[in-house]
Amino acid sequence: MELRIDCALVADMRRLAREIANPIEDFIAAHGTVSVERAALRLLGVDGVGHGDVPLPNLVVERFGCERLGSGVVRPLGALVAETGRTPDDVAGAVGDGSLDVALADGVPETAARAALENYVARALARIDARRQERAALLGRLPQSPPPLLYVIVASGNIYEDRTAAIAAAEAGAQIIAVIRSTGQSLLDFVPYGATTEGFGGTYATQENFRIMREALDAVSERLGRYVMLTNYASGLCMPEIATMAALERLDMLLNDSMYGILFRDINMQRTFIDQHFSRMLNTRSGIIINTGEDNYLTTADAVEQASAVLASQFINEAFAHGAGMPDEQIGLGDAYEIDPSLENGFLFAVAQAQLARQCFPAAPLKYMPPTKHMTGDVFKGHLIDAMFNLTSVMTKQTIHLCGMMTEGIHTPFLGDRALALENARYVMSTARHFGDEISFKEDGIVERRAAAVLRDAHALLERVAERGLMASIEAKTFADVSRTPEGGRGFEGVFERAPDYWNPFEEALMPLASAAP
Amino acid sequence: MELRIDCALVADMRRLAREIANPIEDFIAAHGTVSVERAALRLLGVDGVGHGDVPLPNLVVERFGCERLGSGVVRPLGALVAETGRTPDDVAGAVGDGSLDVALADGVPETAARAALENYVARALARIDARRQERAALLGRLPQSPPPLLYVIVASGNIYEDRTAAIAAAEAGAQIIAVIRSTGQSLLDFVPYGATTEGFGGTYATQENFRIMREALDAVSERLGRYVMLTNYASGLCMPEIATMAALERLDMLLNDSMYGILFRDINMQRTFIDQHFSRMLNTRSGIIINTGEDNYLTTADAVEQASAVLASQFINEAFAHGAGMPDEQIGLGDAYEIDPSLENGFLFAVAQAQLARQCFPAAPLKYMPPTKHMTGDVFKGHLIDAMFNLTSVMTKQTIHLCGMMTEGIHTPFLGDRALALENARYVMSTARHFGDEISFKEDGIVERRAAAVLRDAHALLERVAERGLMASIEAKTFADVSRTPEGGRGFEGVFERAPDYWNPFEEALMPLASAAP
Amino acid sequence: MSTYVKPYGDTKDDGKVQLSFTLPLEWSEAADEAARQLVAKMGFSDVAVAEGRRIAHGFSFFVVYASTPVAVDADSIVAPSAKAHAMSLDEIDAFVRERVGRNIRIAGACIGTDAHTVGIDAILNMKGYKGDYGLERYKEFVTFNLGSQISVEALVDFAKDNRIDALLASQVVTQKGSDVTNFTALAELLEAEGIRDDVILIAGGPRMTNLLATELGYDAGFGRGTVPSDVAAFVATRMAERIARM
Amino acid sequence: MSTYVKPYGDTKDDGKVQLSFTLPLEWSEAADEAARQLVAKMGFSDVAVAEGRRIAHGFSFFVVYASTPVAVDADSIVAPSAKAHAMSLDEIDAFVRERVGRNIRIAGACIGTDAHTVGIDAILNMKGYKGDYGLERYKEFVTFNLGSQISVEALVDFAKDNRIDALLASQVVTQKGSDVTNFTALAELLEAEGIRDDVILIAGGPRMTNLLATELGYDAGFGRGTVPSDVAAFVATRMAERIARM
Ligand code: B12
Ligand code: B12
Ligand SMILES: Cc1ncc(COP(=O)(O)O)c(C=O)c1O
Ligand SMILES: Cc1ncc(COP(=O)(O)O)c(C=O)c1O
Repeated sequence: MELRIDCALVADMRRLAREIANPIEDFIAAHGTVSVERAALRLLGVDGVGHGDVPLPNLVVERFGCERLGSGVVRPLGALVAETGRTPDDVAGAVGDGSLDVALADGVPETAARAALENYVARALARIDARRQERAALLGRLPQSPPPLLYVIVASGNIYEDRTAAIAAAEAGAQIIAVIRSTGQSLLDFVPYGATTEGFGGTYATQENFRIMREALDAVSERLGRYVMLTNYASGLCMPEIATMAALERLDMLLNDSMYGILFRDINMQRTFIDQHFSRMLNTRSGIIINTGEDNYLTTADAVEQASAVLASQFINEAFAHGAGMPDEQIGLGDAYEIDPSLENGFLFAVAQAQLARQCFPAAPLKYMPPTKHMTGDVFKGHLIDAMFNLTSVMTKQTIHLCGMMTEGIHTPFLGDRALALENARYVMSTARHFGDEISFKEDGIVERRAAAVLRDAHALLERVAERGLMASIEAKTFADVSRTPEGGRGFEGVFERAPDYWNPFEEALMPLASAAP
Repeated sequence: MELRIDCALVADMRRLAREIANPIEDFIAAHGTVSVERAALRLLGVDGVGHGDVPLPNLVVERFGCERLGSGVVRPLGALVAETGRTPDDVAGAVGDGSLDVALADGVPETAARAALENYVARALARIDARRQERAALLGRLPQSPPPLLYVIVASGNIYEDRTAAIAAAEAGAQIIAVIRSTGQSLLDFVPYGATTEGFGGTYATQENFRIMREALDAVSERLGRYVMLTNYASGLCMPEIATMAALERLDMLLNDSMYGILFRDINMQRTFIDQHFSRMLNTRSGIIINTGEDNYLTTADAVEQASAVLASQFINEAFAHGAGMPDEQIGLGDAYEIDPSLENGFLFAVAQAQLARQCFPAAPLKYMPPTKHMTGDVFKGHLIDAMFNLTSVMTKQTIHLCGMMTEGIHTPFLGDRALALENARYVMSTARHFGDEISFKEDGIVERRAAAVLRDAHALLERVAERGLMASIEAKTFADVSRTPEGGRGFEGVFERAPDYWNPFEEALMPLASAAP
Repeated sequence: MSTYVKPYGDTKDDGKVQLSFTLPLEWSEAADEAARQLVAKMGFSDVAVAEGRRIAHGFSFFVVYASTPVAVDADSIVAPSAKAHAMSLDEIDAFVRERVGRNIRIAGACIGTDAHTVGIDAILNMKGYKGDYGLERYKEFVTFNLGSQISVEALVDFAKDNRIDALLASQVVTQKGSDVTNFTALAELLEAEGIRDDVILIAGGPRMTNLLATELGYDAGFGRGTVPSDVAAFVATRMAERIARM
Repeated sequence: MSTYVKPYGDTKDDGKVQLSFTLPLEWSEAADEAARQLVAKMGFSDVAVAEGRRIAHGFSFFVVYASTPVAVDADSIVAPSAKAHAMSLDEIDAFVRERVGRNIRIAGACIGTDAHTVGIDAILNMKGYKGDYGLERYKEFVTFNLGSQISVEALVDFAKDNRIDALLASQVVTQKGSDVTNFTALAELLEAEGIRDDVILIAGGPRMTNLLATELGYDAGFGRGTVPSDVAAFVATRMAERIARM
C-alpha cells in the first residue's frame, strides 16, 4: 500500500530538521539544568525525602547549587563521598538535613572526587544495562503479539486501583499499559515519593509506583506468556529524573517530546531542550522507546490544517533523538486520528497521513493516538470512530496503538470500557488484518493528493523554521499557534550556563552513543 | 476498484442460467395456480372478506374453481358480470355468499365475458401505471439521497406502532422502510384483511396496512423533501396477490425470490415458480424493484462455503426476472455480510464477494443484507460488525443497504436501535465515501483469489444444475442443503394444468413486456 | 458467608452503570433534565446525562452514566450450570456403555411456531457446532430431529410412540414470552400424560438458563454458546443416575 | 396538566432500557444470574441478560435489557434554556448599542486547576466555533481571555480591577465533583467580596446545564454544543434588563 511520494523532498526534510537541531544542540552542550543534575544524583543512588517531604535530590541541588551550579553538583558530592567514605545517598541525606558541612568538599582534589564516584557510576550503568537485558530476555521468552501493539491507559488516581485495572487490561489483550499521572505533575519541580493513592485524572509518577506496576505486570506477563509493557511520562520539569526512574524500574516506553512542554505546558524552552537531550541519551541506553506528542497539535486545533505541523514535528523529534544517539527503533513518533467524523472522506485523509508517516519513518515504531476531541457522550458513535481508527492503524502498519475509549468524552476509562476498546481493536485488526497489503491507491487520487499536499506544506514549514531558527520560530507562533520566549515559561530559573569545569559522569558515559548516532 | 475477473466465465454463467430457466418457463406457461387467479381477481377489484372472514378472492376461486380451474376463474367472473351488469367486486360478493348462482355463467358467450371485463382490466392497468407515474413524479420532485439507500425494518407487530417507528426512522435518515410481516404469513393461503395490530416479529401484510404506511411515508417524504420508499414481502403462498396489492398501493420494492419459498419455507416448487413469474411480470409493470433472498443461504450455513451458492442463485434469479420481462434496474439481487467476525481477513472475503456481485451485475440495484447470524447480545461488538458491513457496502457501491441493528441478536429493533443503526451507516459511508474509488486490489492477492474461487465454484454449480435440471437439482439438495420434491411442500394442491382455453387477461396484457426482455 | 458485589467502574463499589434509552419527548434541555430525573427516580445517584439528542420528531435518545446503591450477595446465588460434566465424545460413549448399558433415545425439535432450527441442529446434526460433533455422531445415542414448528402435542406423541429417553425442545423467538409459554405447555402436557418422569426433559435457546429451565420443571436448560457435548454429557450422566436409582 | 413519559422501546410505555456494567465476579452462569438479580433489585422487570462474559480474571461484563416501571412527568420539568434569545452578531451589537448604551466588559477563564481551554476559547476567541464568531469579534464587547488554571481569587481580583460586567468560568474536568467545587467557590467569593450583583455570572463546560448553574447561584449555564452567539445574546439581554431596572 505504498503512496507515490516525493522521496527527494523527504530527504530534504530530514536535512532541514538536522539544520534546525544543530544550533539547539550547540546550545544544549553549553548549558545545564537542575533536573539533569537531580537525575545524575538519582543515578548515583540518592533517593528518599528529607525535611518537609522534599526529595533528597532537590535538597542536594539546592545546597550545592547556590553558588556553583555551573560546575554541576556531582563533583562536590563526589568530594564529600571521598572525604567521608560514606555512600552518595548517605552523604546526600546528611547534606540535606544540614548535618554535613558542604564546605568540606572544597579542599578535595578533582581526581579524588571523580575516583570516589567511579564505582557508583559504573554500578548505575550496570543496573540500567541489566534492566535492559532483563527486558530483552523476557521479550525473548514471552514474545509479544505482533503490532499494532495495543496500548491502554489506567487513570483511576489510585495506584492500587490502577494495578487492578492494568492486570485486567493485560488479560483482555493489552500489550502496553500507561499509568496516567495526575494533572499538573509536569509543573512540579520535584518528583513525589512513595506509593500514591490520589490525583486528578491519574496518580503521580513516583519510583515506587513504577515498581508496583512493573511487578504486577511482570507477574501477569508470566501468566499470559507474553510480555506486557509499561509506560509513563518523561515530560515536564522533571523529565530527566523520570527517565532515570524508568531506566531503573524497567519501564519500556516513555512519553517524551522535544517541544511538547514548551508549547503545551509553557515550560521554558531552554530547560526543555536541555532536559530532553539528557533524557534521550538515557532512554537510548536503557532501550526505552520514546513516544512523541504530535497528537497534541490535533486535539487543540483543526486536524486537517495541523497535518503538516505534525509531520514537521516528527522530523524535528527524529533529529533531536538522533542527536542523542537514539536509533530509529526507539523513536516512537506520534500522530492521532483526530479528523472530524462529520468530514466527508475524513477516513481517506487519516489514511493518507498515517501512511505518509509510515513511509517517511520506515524503521520507527510509530505511535498512533485515538480520536479524543470529537468523542462525545454518544458512546455508540464513539465506538465506531474508534473502529475506523483501528482500521487505519492496521492498514498503515502503525506500531504502538493507543486504544480509543468509547467513553473518551465522558470520564477516564472504566475497567469495562477498556475491555470493549480492546475487543474493538482486536476485532477490526483481525477481520482486516492484511487489507493494507491488498490494496494500492489510485495515482493522484484523493489520498495521494492529500499526502503530497501535507508533505509539501511540512517541507515549507521546516524551511521557514530552519531559516529563522527554532527558538525564534516558536516565539513567532509557528507551532500550535502559541508564542513562547526563550526566557519565558516555567523552570527557566533552573537553567544554567555550564562552567568550563562542568562535570556530569553520566553525560560522559552516554555521550559516545550519541556521537555514534546516524 | 475493479477486480480482474474472468469475463468469459461470467458470460457463460449467464448462458447457463438461461438454460436452467428455459424448461421451467415452459412448465410455467402450461400451468396456473390459485394465487395467480386470486391476484387477477384482486386486479379486477375483488376485495374484502366474506363469510368467516375468508377473503372474497379465495371464496370466488373456491366456487369457480371446483370443476374448471384449468380454464382460470376470470372467464366465469366475466360471464357473470356480463350477465348481471354488476361490478366484478359485487359479483364476487354475491358468488361468495352464495346469493348468485355460478351456473348462470355457463351460457354466456366467450366474447361477452371478455368484453364485460375489458374496462376493468384497462382500469386496473391504468391504476398500476398511474401509481408508477406517481412514484416517478415524486422521485423527481423529492429526490432520494444517493445510494447506498439506507433501509430499515419496522417489526413491532402493530401497524400503528410500526407507523410511528417508520416516520421516526425516515427522519433519522432511512430511505426505505420495510414492514416485517408476522411469522408464518407466508404459509397462509390467503391475505388477511384490514389494519392489524398483532403478529409475532411483525404484523400482517394487508392492503390496508400497505395504505396506512404509504400515506404516512408520503407525508414524511414531503416534510423531508426526499421520497421514502416502502417495501414488503411478495413471497409465500400469496406472492402474486401481494404483488397486486403492492402495485395498487404504490410500494416501491418487494422481497421476491424465485426459490426462497421452496428452500426455506417448504412451499411447493411448481407453485413457487409459477407464482414468481406472474408476480415479476406485475412488478415489472408497476416499476417495483424486487429484492431476492440469497442472504438466506448464509444465515443457515457457513458463509464462506455458501458464497458460490449465493452467486449461482443471483444468476438464476436474474434469468427468471429477465424471463418475466424485468429490466436490470428492477432486479435487486441479494447478498449478506454474514462472515464469521472471528475469521482473520473475513472483511477481505466479504469485500471480494460484494465486489464480484457488483461486477457481474453492473446495472442491478444490489441489495446488501447486514450481519445477523453472528450478532450476539454484545451490542457494542455488534455495532462494530455493522460498521465493517457499512464500509463494505459503500466501497463496493451496493444500492439497497439494509442497516444492521446492534440488537439483532436480542430483539426486533427498538426505535432507538434504528436511530443508532442509521447513524452508524451515515457516519461510515460519509467518512469513507470515495474510498472504493481510491483503491485497487493487488493482482492475485487474497481478495482476487477469493473472487476467482467463488466465480469458479458458482460456474461449476450452474453447470451441474443445467445438466440435471433445476427441479431435480433442488431434489438432490443442491441448494441450502435441503431436498424438496416437485410434488412435495405446501400449496401443491393450488397448482393446476392449464386447459387449452385458460384465460387471464392480465397475463395477456403483461406478456409483451416479458417477450421484449433482454 | 456473603459477598456483596456492586457494579465496578474504576473503583471498587463505585456502582457505575451505563444506561441508554429513548424518551417520547422532543429534545430540549428539559428533556435532558427529564432523563436525569428518570434515572434518579430509578434509585441511581450521580446521574450524568452524557448524551441527549433528538432522533426524530418527538423522540430523544439518551446515554446516561450513574451509580447504583444496589448490591447483590454473590455467594447466595445458586445457579448451577448443567454443563458441569466435561467429557469427550468417546468418554461419553464409553460411559453410556458402562453405566447405562443400552442406547439412549433422544428426540429434539423447535416447538410451537418457532422455525429457528439452526440452534437445535447445531446440537443434533452430525457435523455439530464449533468443532464439537453433534449427538447424531455418538454411537450410543439414537437421535431423532423433528425439525421446526412442531406442536407440543406432536412431540409428546412422538415421545410415547418411540420410547424416547430424552426430549430436547428449542425456542429462539422470545417475543411476548412465547418461549416460556411453549416450554410450560410441553412440561404440563408430559405431566398430564403421566410420562414426565419417563423422560429427561431439556430446554434450549439463546435466552435459556439452567435456572429458568429448572423453574419451569425441566431437568436442564442450555443457553447461548452450548456445544453438543455439554448436552450429551448431561443426558448420559442423568440417565446413569436414573438407571442406578432403579 | 401532566404528561408522564417512560422509556420507549418499540411500543408506548414499554419502559425499555439498555444497561451495561462490570461486576467483580468470575464469569459463570451464576454471575449472569447475579447480574439479573441486581437489575431486578434496581426495580426493573423483564430483565434479560443479553450478554455476560469474562473480561478478565475476576471480572465480568454484562449487557442487559429490561423494563422500568418509572415514569416522569415531562410537564412538571422546568429547565429553561439560557439559549432562548436567538440573535445574530449584528443584531446583538445593535441591541447593545440601543439598550445598553455602552460596551460590555467580559472576562473568561478556566478556573481551578483546569487547563482545558478549547471550550472557553471556542466562546471567546475571534474565530469562534462551528462557524459562529467568538465574543472578541463583537464590536460592543471588550473581552479578556485569562486562559487556564486561573484561581478563583485571581479571577475575582481581575473582575474588580477591570470593572467586568460579565464573568465566564469554564470547567471541563468533572472528576470527583471538582467542577461543582470550583464553581461554588467562585460564586461564594463574589458574594463575600460583595460584588456578586455587579456581574453577570456564567458557568460553562460539557457537563454544565442551565439548571445546575442557577442552582449554584449563577445567572446562566451553558453545556455541550454551545456557540458564542448563545452566550452573547444572553449577556446582552441580561445587561439590558439590568440597565432598564436601574
Ligand atoms: C437465522 C435467523 C433466522 C432464520 C432461521 C433459519 C433457520 N432455519 O433456523 C430465518 C430467516 C428463517 C428467521 C426467521 C425469523 N426470525 Co429469526 N433470526 C435468525 C438469527 C439471525 C440467527 C439465529 C441463529 O441461527 N443463531 C445461531 C444458533 C447456533 O444459536 P442459537 O439459536 O442461540 O442456538 C444455540 C443455543 O441457544 C443452544 N440451543 C438452541 N436451541 C437449543 C435447544 C436445545 C435442546 C439445547 C440443548 C440447546 C439449544 O445451542 C445452540 C448452539 O450453541 C437471529 C438473530 C441472532 N443473531 O440471534 C434472528 C432472530 C432469532 N429472529 C427473530 C425473528 C423475529 C424472526 C421472525 C419472526 C422474523 C419474521 N417476522 O419473519 C422469523 C420467525 C420464523 C419462525 N417462525 O420462527 C428475532 C427474535 C426476537 C425475539 N427475541 O423474539 C431475532 C433475535 C432477530 C431480531 N433481532 O429480530 N430467522
Ligand atoms: C483536548 C483535551 C485535553 C487537552 C486540553 C488542551 C487545551 N488547551 O484545552 C490536554 C491534552 C492538555 C488535556 C489534558 C488533560 N485532560 Co483532557 N481532554 C481533552 C478532550 C479530548 C477534548 C476537550 C475539548 O477540547 N473539547 C472540545 C470543546 C470545544 O468542548 P467543551 O470543552 O465541552 O466546550 C464547549 C462547551 O462545553 C461550552 N463551554 C465550555 N466551557 C465554557 C465556558 C463558558 C463560560 C461557556 C459559556 C461555555 C463553555 O462551550 C464549548 C463549545 O461548545 C476531552 C475528551 C472529550 N472528548 O471531551 C478530554 C478530557 C476532558 N480530559 C480529561 C482529563 C482527565 C485530562 C487530564 C487530567 C489528563 C491527565 N491526567 O493529564 C489532563 C488535565 C489537564 C488539566 N489540568 O486540566 C478527561 C476529564 C474527565 C472528567 N470528566 O473529569 C476527559 C473527558 C478525557 C477522558 N475521558 O478521560 N485534555
Ligand atoms: C509528550 C507528552 N508528554 C506529556 C503528556 C502528559 O501531560 P503532562 O505533561 O501534563 O503530564 C502528554 C499528553 O498528551 C504528551 O503528549
Ligand atoms: C426472499 C424472501 N422472502 C420472504 C422472506 C420473509 O420470510 P417469510 O416468507 O417467512 O415471510 C425473506 C426473509 O428473509 C426473504 O428473503
